Amino acid sequence: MSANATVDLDPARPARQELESAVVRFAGDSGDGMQLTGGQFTQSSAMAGNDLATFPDFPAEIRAPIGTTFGVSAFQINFGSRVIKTSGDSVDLLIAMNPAALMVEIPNLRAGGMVIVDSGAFTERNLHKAGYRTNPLEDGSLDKYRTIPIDISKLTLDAVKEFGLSKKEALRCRNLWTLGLVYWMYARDRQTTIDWLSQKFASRPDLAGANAAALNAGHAFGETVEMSDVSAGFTVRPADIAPGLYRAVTGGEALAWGLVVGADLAGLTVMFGSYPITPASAVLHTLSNLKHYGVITFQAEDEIAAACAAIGASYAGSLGVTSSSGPGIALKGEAIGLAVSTELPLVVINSQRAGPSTGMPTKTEQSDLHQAVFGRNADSPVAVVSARSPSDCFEVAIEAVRLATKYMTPVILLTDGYIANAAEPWLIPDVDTLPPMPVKFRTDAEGFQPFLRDPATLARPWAVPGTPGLEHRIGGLEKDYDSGHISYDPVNHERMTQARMDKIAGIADDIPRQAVEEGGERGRLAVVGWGSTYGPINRAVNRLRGEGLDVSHIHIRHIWPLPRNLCDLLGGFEQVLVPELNTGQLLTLLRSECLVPAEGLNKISGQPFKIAEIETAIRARMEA
Amino acid sequence: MSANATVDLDPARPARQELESAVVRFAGDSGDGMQLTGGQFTQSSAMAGNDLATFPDFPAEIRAPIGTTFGVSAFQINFGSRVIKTSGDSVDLLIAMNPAALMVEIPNLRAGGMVIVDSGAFTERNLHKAGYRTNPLEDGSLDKYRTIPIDISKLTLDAVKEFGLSKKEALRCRNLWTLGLVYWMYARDRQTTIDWLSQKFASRPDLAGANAAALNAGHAFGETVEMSDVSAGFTVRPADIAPGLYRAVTGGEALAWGLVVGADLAGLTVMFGSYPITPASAVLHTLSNLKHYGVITFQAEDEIAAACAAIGASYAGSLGVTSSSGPGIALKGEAIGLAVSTELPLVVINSQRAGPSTGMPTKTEQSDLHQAVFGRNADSPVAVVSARSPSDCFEVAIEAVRLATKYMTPVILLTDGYIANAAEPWLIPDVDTLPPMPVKFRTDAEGFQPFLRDPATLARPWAVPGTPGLEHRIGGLEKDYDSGHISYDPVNHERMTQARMDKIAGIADDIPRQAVEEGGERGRLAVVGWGSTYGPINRAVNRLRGEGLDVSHIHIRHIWPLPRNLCDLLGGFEQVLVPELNTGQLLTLLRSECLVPAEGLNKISGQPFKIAEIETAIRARMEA
Amino acid sequence: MNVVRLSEKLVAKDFATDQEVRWCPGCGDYAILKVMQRTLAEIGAVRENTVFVSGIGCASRFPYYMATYGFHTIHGRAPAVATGIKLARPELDVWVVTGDGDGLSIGGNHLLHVLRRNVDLQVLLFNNEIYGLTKGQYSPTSRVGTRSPSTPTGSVEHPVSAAAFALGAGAHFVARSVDTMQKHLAEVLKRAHAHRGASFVEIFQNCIVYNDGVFSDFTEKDVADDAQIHVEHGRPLVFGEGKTRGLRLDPAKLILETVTIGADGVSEADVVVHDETNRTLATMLVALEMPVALGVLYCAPAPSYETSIRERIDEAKASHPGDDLNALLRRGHTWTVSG
Amino acid sequence: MNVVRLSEKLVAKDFATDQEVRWCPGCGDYAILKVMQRTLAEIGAVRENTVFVSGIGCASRFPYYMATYGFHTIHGRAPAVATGIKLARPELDVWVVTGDGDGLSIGGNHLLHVLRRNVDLQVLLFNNEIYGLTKGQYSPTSRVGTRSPSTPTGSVEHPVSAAAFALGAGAHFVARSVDTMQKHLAEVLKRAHAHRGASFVEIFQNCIVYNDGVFSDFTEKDVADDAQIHVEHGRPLVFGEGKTRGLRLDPAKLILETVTIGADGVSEADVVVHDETNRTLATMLVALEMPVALGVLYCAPAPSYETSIRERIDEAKASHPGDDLNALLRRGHTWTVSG
Ligand SMILES: Cc1ncc(C[n+]2csc(CCOP(=O)(O)OP(=O)(O)O)c2C)c(N)n1
Ligand SMILES: Cc1ncc(C[n+]2csc(CCOP(=O)(O)OP(=O)(O)O)c2C)c(N)n1
Ligand code: SF4
Ligand code: SF4
Ligand SMILES: [Mg+2]
Ligand SMILES: [Mg+2]
Repeated sequence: MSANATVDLDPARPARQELESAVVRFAGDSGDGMQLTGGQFTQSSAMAGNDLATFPDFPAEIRAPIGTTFGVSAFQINFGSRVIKTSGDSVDLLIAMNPAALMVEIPNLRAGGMVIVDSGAFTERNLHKAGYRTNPLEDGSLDKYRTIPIDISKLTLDAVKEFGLSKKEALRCRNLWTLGLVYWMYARDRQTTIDWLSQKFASRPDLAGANAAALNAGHAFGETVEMSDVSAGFTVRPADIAPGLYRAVTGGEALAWGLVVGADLAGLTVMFGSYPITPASAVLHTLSNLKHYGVITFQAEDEIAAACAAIGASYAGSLGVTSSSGPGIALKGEAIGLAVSTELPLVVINSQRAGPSTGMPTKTEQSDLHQAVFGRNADSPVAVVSARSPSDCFEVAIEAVRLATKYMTPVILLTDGYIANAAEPWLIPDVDTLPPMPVKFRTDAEGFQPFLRDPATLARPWAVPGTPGLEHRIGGLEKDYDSGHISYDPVNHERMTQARMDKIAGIADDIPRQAVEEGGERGRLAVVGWGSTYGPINRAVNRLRGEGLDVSHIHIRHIWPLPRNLCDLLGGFEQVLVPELNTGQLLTLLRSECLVPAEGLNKISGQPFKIAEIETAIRARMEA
Repeated sequence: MSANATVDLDPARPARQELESAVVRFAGDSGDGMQLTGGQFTQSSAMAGNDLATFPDFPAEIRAPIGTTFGVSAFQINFGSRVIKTSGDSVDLLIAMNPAALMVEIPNLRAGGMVIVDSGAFTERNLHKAGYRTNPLEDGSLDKYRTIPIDISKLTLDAVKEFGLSKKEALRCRNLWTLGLVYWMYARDRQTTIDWLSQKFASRPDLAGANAAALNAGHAFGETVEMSDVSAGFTVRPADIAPGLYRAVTGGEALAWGLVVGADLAGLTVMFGSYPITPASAVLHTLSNLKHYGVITFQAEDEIAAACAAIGASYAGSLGVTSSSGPGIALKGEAIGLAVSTELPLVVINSQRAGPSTGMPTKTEQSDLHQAVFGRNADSPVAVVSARSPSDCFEVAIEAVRLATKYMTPVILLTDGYIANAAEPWLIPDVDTLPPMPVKFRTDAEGFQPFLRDPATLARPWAVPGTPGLEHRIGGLEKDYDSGHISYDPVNHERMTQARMDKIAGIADDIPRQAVEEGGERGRLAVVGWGSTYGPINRAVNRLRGEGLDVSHIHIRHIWPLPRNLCDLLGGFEQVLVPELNTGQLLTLLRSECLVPAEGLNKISGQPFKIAEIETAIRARMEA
Repeated sequence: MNVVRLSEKLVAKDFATDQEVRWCPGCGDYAILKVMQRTLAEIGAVRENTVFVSGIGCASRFPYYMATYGFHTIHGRAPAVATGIKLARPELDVWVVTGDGDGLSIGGNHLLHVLRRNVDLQVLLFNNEIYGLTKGQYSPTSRVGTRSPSTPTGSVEHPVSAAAFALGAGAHFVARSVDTMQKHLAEVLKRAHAHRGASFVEIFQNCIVYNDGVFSDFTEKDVADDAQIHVEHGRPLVFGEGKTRGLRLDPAKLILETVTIGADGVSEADVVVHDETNRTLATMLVALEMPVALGVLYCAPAPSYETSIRERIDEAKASHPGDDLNALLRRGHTWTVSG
Repeated sequence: MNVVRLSEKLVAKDFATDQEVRWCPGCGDYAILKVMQRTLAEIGAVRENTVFVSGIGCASRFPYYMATYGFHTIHGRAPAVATGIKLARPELDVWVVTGDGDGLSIGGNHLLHVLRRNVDLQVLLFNNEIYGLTKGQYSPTSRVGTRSPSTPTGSVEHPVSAAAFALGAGAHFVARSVDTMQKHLAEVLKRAHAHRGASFVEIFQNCIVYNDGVFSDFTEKDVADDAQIHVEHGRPLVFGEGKTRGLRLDPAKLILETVTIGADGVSEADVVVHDETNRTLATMLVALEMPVALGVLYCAPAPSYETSIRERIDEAKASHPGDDLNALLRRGHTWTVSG
C-alpha cells in the first residue's frame, strides 16, 4: 500500500487475521501520554491472556519543548500467543502522534509494517520542528510502509465536544482515541481502561467522560470505517502460560519487593540508603511507599553517605541496602571496602546505564561488571549477582539478601536501565511458601570474638549493639583472626586476606550448578550471557535450534563467584560466544577463570540486543 | 659464640674479612633516631662505592609510648660489591637499642648472624614493656646468634660528658655512638657524618660536638676494644657500577622530580591536587617544596576535590596530577571517569598499601592493579604504568606525563609503600639530554571541533580556555564524534566507546616491546612480575640461572595496554609464574588477555618478597 | 565553538550558543540565562577568557548555552574543578553554576571549602528547592512536609539555608536574587563579578514542573513589595509600598523586627542602615523569613586564594634565581663514582 | 569484648578496654578519654547500649578504648554511619568522635547534613588544628601561616570556624570545651548527652607532636581567666579574675565588646545575659577571638530526625492494618490465567 493510502469503506468485512505475536510502539510528544497509553494496552493484552514484554523509552530531558525530536516519548510492547522474551526487534505497528515521533521512530518499523499517524498534527510548524523539509505523508518517503494517516486531532475534538473542555484539554484525549482504535485492531476489551479513567479522574468527571468518549470513538472508528490494510483487524490468541494470578511488574518494583520479602524471610527490616540517580531511583521511590512494612528509606546527601548509612544500619542489625547507578557506585567503592573489611551484610544495587562518566543516563548498558567484581582498592572480594528480566529481579533480590546475611558480606546486584523500566507479566508467588532464611544474631558471650568464623561458611558472628556482654569494636584496620583486635602481623594479614577470599569463593558451593537454558550440555557453540540480554539470546538460540543448529544458551546469574561447574561446562563446547552490552566484561572473567577462548559479541549503543543481531552472530560462527 | 660473649682483648689483630655484601638493620625506639642513623650509614656506603638498597620500617603509630614493641622503628640496608636489588632477605647484623627492638627484630636475623645490643637499656622495666619474662641476654634464647652486648648507654654518657648535656640529651647520642662502631666494623669514613652534624646542629654547637664525640668514641671502641666475633672488622669493596654522579633517592622523591621534569619536557607546569594519606604523602611533601619550579600543590578537602582540581587544571592547560593510596583512589573513580569521557590528560599516582579498606596503612602491597585497570563505572579505559624501584619512579613519571599528554587520557601510575620509602643510589641523569615531548595546544579555529581526533593517536585536540575562537563546551555526557555536542545517538555512542578503547589500545604501538630482564626468550619457566617485586625476582632468577636452571625474568612496566608482543613471548615458555603481593591481579590480565595457564605466587603479608621465597617457588616448578 | 569573532562590543546574543535550550518550557532557568548573557555583554566580558563550570542537574546545563568556554562536570564537584582552573589560570573569569542538590547535597563540602578558601569565582546556586533533573525528589533546601517521589508522605528534614550556610562557611560575599527579577539579578551578578574572591549568589528559581510556585509567597507581583526587602549598603533597611516599613534591631532578642515608620513613634532613625561588611547583620538578614532579604547581604573582601598561592610561587622563584632542573636533581648529598 | 558484667553501678574504669592506648605520650586525647569514661559512669550509661563511631585520625582511635560498642569507620564518614545506626536502632546512645580533618575536611558535608537533619547523636570534634595521624599537615582549621609538610612556607587558606560552620549548618546544639578542662568538659558532655538531637561539641585538643601549644594563648593557666569566657544560660557574660569583665552589645557594630564592670560607668546591667536559645548571640560568641567563648553556646531543641522518621513509619503501619507481604505483591491490577 502506498503512502497515500486512505480509509477504504468497502463493507465486505473479512474475518480478523490471526497473529502469533505483534509488536506495537506508541510514540508521541512527552506530553502526549504515551506511557499511560502503553500501560493500558499492556494491561488489556495481559487480560487477553497474551504473554508480553514492554519497554518504555523516555527522552533524556525532563520536559523538552513540544514537537521536538528530543522530546519524543515511546512505549513498545511485544505480545503473543507464544512465549515472549523481549520487547521485540522491530515494530509491526507504529503510532506516531506527531512528525517528530515519526522522524525518530520510523527506523524501528519493519519494512511493510504499519504506521498510524495523526495527520492533524502534521502542520508546517510541526514538520519544521521535527526537521522535515517536505511532508513525509506526501513525498513518498514512507512507501515501504503501510501508512494510515488519520486526522486524530479533529476526530478527538469531535468526540469530546459535548464535555465543554478547552481545546488544549480536549486534544489531550488524542491518546485515548488512538488507544480505542488500537483496541479495536487487536480485539481488546475497553472496560478496564474505562474503569481506570473514572478512578484516575474521580475529581474531574468531565475529563473522565471525555477520555472515555474518545476511547469509544477511536474504537468505533475502527469498527465502522474499515481500513483496507487492517481488514477486520487482528487477533492474538492467549498464550499457553502457567495458570495463576498475574500482574505486570517492572524491574524497579520487583527489586523493591524482593528486598522487602527477602528481609522478611531473614527476619530483618530494610534500611535503604540511597541518593537519586537515573535509572536507579525507581527502587527508592517504590520503597518509599512501603513504610507500613517497616521499610526505612533514607535519601542521603550523597552516595557515600547512603552506603555508609546502610552499613551503619547493618551493623545495628537491620538489612542495610544501598542503590545507585554506575557513577554513584563508583563513589561507594571505599565504603563497600569497609563492609568487606568489617564483614557486615550489605546489598548494593547497581542499575547500570551507559557510560563512561555521566554518559547517557537514560540508556541501558551492562558495563559495570568489571567495577562490581574488581572495582575496589586491595583484595576485597564481594559476591555479585545479576537479574535477567524485570520479574527475575524479585528472586535475585531475595538471593542477594540470603548471601549477604548468611556470609556477612556485601553483595552487588546488577540490573540495568532496561530491566528497571521494562515490564512483564509475573505469576505472583505466594510469599508464605518461600523458604525462610532466618538470621541468628549472636547473643552468647561465651567464647565470643567478633571475627571468629563459622567453620562452614567462614562468616563471622553478627553481634548487634544492644546485646549485653558482646561489647566490641570493629573497623577498617586489619584484625587479628582470633581476637578481632587491630593487628599488623604479617602472617595474620595473609590469613585474613585468604579467609575473606575463601569465604566468597565458598559461596560457589551454596548456589545452583550452572544450568543450560536451551540446548545440549556439549556442542558446537555455547552462547553465554548474563543480565538483560537473556530475552534476545534465548529467542535467537531457540529459533536457530528450531532450524537444527547445534547451539546452546547458558545464562549466568551468579557472576562472582561463578558456578563451580561453569568452566567444565564451557569446556564441552567448541566455541563460546559472549554477547554483552559492553566491550567484553564477563568475557574477561570467563577467559581468565576458565582459560576458554571465548569471543565477545559486543553492543555499546545504549540499546538492548535485537534477536536478529544475535542470530547473525551465531550463524557466522556456525558457518565458519 | 654464646650469648654471654663479651669483649676479647687479644691484641693479635687479624686482617679485615672481605664480604661480597652485607645486610645491616638498625632498630630502636621511634625516638632513638634509627632513620637518621640508617640514612648516614647509607651515605657512607654509597661514598664507599657500594651498590645498595635500603628500607625504612616505621611503626604505624605517630609516637608510641617509649619502649613498646609497637613503637619500634627500623632501618635496613643491603650493600655490596655486587649488584644489589633488594634490601636483603635476612639480616647479617642487627643493632637493637632496647629490648623491644630485639623482640620485634630478632626474627629477621639469620641464624649465625650478629646482634649488637645496648645492654644498658636492658632494664627490668624495659624488658617487661617489651614482653620479655626473662632477660634474653642471659637465658640462652639468643644462642643461635652471635650476640654482642655493650653498655652503649654508659659508654655514650662517658663520651659526651664534657659537653654538659642533660642526661636525656646525652643519651640521645647513643645512635651516633653505635653508628661510630658500625662505621669501624665496615671501615667507613666518618667525615661526611661529622660535617652533617655540624650543619644540622649549627645553632647548638654543644649537640654537634657531643654527637661527634659519641661517633668517634664508638669508632674508637671498635678499633681498640677488639671483639672476638668481629676480628678486625669487615670490608666490602666498591661495586662495579657505572661511573657518574650519584645520589640516594627514595621513590617519593624520584616520582616528584619525574613529574616536574616530565612536565617541563612537555612545556607544562604541574598542578598537583592531593589529600594526605600514608604512604602517598611523600610526593605531596616533596612537591610542596618545589614552588620555585612553578609547581602548584593544592591540598584539597578530600580526594575527590583533589582529582577534580587536577582535571580543572588540565582543562586549563596545566599538567593536572593527583596522588593518593588505595582508599583515596577508590574515591577518585568517578572523577577519573570524567577525565576519560572529556579526554583530558591526568596523571593519577597510587602509592599502594595493604588493604582492604584502611587495612595496614604503613605496610606495602600491590593489590590495586584490578582497581586501576577495571575500577570505574562503564567502559572507561585508561593507561596504567608501574614503577619497579625508587629510581625507576623518575622514568615512569616521565612516561606517564608523555602518555597522558600525547593521548589526552588519564594515566594511572602504580607505585607502593615499599618503593615510596625505600632508597637506592641513582645515577643522576642530565635533564638536558632527555628527549623533549612538547605539547601543542590547539589554537587554530579553522575546522576545530573539540572531539575530532588525531588520526594517528586518536587524541582529541587540547584547546585551552583563553584561546580566542575555540570557545567550546565539554562534559561527561556522551559527545558526537564529529561535532562534540551532546549526543544520545546509539551508533555514535558505539563509535565513541570504540574510539576510546582503540585510543588506549593503540598505546601498545608506542611503548617498547616487552623485553626479558634475565634469561632466554623461550624456555621452561618465565617469572613475570611488575612493580616493586623486581628486585627479589631478579635476584632469584639470576641466582638460579647461575645454577643452570632454565628460567627467565620478565618485568612489566606497562600494565595497560600490555606490550604488543607479551602474549607471544609468554607463549614461548612451558610455564608462567606470576609473583605478586596480592591474591593474583596481574594474573587475571595475563590469563584473560593471553589465555596462558599462568600461575600465581602470592604474598599478602604487607611485606616485600624475600629472594628465597621466589627461589623456592621456582625450584618447585622446575622439579615438577 | 564560535569561529566568528566580532571586533565591536559584544551584545547579549553573542553569548548565546547555537545549541537548542532544553529546559522545560517556562522553567526559571531561561530567565537567568537571559540575564547572564546580557550581563556579560554589559560588563564587557571576553568570551575566550570566560569559563562556566557546572555540576549535574537542570541548572548545570547552563554552560551549554553560553558561547564561552564551558565545563559540565560531575555531580557536586564544580567548585573543585573551578578551583583547579583558577589555580592554573588565575586570569580566567570563572563562573560556577550549581543547584540546591548539586551544591548543597552532594557538593556541600566543596562549596564550604571554595568559600572558605575564597577562590576568585562567582558561584551561582539556582535554588528551586527540588531535584529537577532526576524528576522531583526533595532536596536539602526543601521545606518540611515536601511531598516528592522519595517522600510520598512529606519530608521531615529541616532544610538548610543556603545563605546561612555560606556565612557559616566563612564566605566573603553573599547575595540573593530571584530568577524573574531581571534588573535586580543583573545588578547582583555585576556585584558578584566585581568582587575578587568567592562570590556566593543564591538565585531563587522556579521549577515549573516539580515545585511550581514554591517562592510565590514573596515573588508574586502583588506581594513582592511587602514580602521582599532589597538591601543596599549604606541605605536604611526599608521596604513595602512607599518604603514605609523598616527593620529595627531588637537588642534583647537580637533579631530584626519589622516596624512601620511613622507608627508607634517609630522614625526612620530607628531603622537599621545596611552595612554589607557586617557579618552579624548579614546573619540576621538571612534568618528573616518575612520579608525575604535580597541583594548583596554581605561583602567583606579578603585576599583570594589563587592570588596568595601565586604570590608564594613568585616569592619562591625570586628566592631561587637560576635554579634549573639539573640543580633540583643534584640538590643535597651526591657522590661521584669514577670509571 | 567484655564478658564480665557488673550488677552494681559502673565506674569510670568499667568503660576502659584492655587495649593499650596508642596516642603519643602527652597527647590531649588521653585527657578527653578520661573525662568520657568518667562521664559515662556518672550519667549511668549502659555499656551495651552505647556506641562510639569514628572516622580516621588520631582522635578516631577513640572507640578502641571505650568498653562499649564501637565502630572505627572510614575517613570523614562517621556521621553517615551513625545516622544509619540511629535509624535502625533509635534506642542506642550514639557518640561520634571526629577530628578537624575528619570532620571538617573530607567529612564536612556529612557533618553539615547530620546537624541539619538533627539526628540524635553527640558529635565530638577534637580540634587540634592539624592532621595528626598523617604526620602533621595543616588542616581546614589551621591558622593562616601554619608551616607543615604540605605548606613549608606557611598556609594561605582562611580557616573555618567549627562552631560557626555548625551554626550555619543549622545545628541545634553547639558547645565548646578544652581537653584539659576536665570538669568543664564533663559538664559539656553531659549537656550534649541530655540534648535530644544532634549535639555538636568542639573540643580544643593539644597535639603535642605536630601543633604543640597552639591553644596556649587561652588555655594556659596564667591567661585562662582573662582569655576564656564560660557561658551559662541565664547568667551574665562575665569573665576575668573576680568576674569583673563582661561582654556588652555594641548595637551599631553588632558585636560583643569587652567591658570592665565598674569602669567607664559600665554596670553589670550592661552586660549581656547569655541566652543559649538565641542563634544571633551564639553567632556573635563564636566570632569572638578574645576571650574565647566556652560552654553551651547554643541549645534550641527541635524534633530529632530518627524520631520523625519512626513516627512516619508508625503512622503508615497504623493506616495499613493487616497488610501482609502477599497483599503487597497483589496490590494494583492483577489478572488470573486459568489452566
Ligand atoms: C554521582 C551522581 N549522583 C547522582 C546523580 C543524579 N543527579 C543528577 S542531577 C541531581 C540533582 C539535581 O538537583 P539540583 O542540583 O537541585 O539541580 P536541578 O535539577 O534542580 O536544577 C541528581 C541527584 C548524578 N548525576 N551523579
Ligand atoms: C580516604 C582517606 N583519605 C585520607 C586518609 C588519610 N588520613 C587519615 S587521618 C587523616 C587526617 C587526620 O586529621 P584529623 O581528622 O584532624 O585527626 P587527628 O589525627 O588530628 O586527630 C587523613 C588525611 C584516609 N585514611 N582515608
Ligand atoms: S525540571 Fe524544573 S528545573 Fe528542570 S528544566 Fe524542568 S522546570 Fe526547569
Ligand atoms: S600526633 Fe598529635 S593528635 Fe596524634 S596522637 Fe600524637 S599528639 Fe595526639
Ligand atoms: Mg534543584
Ligand atoms: Mg586534627
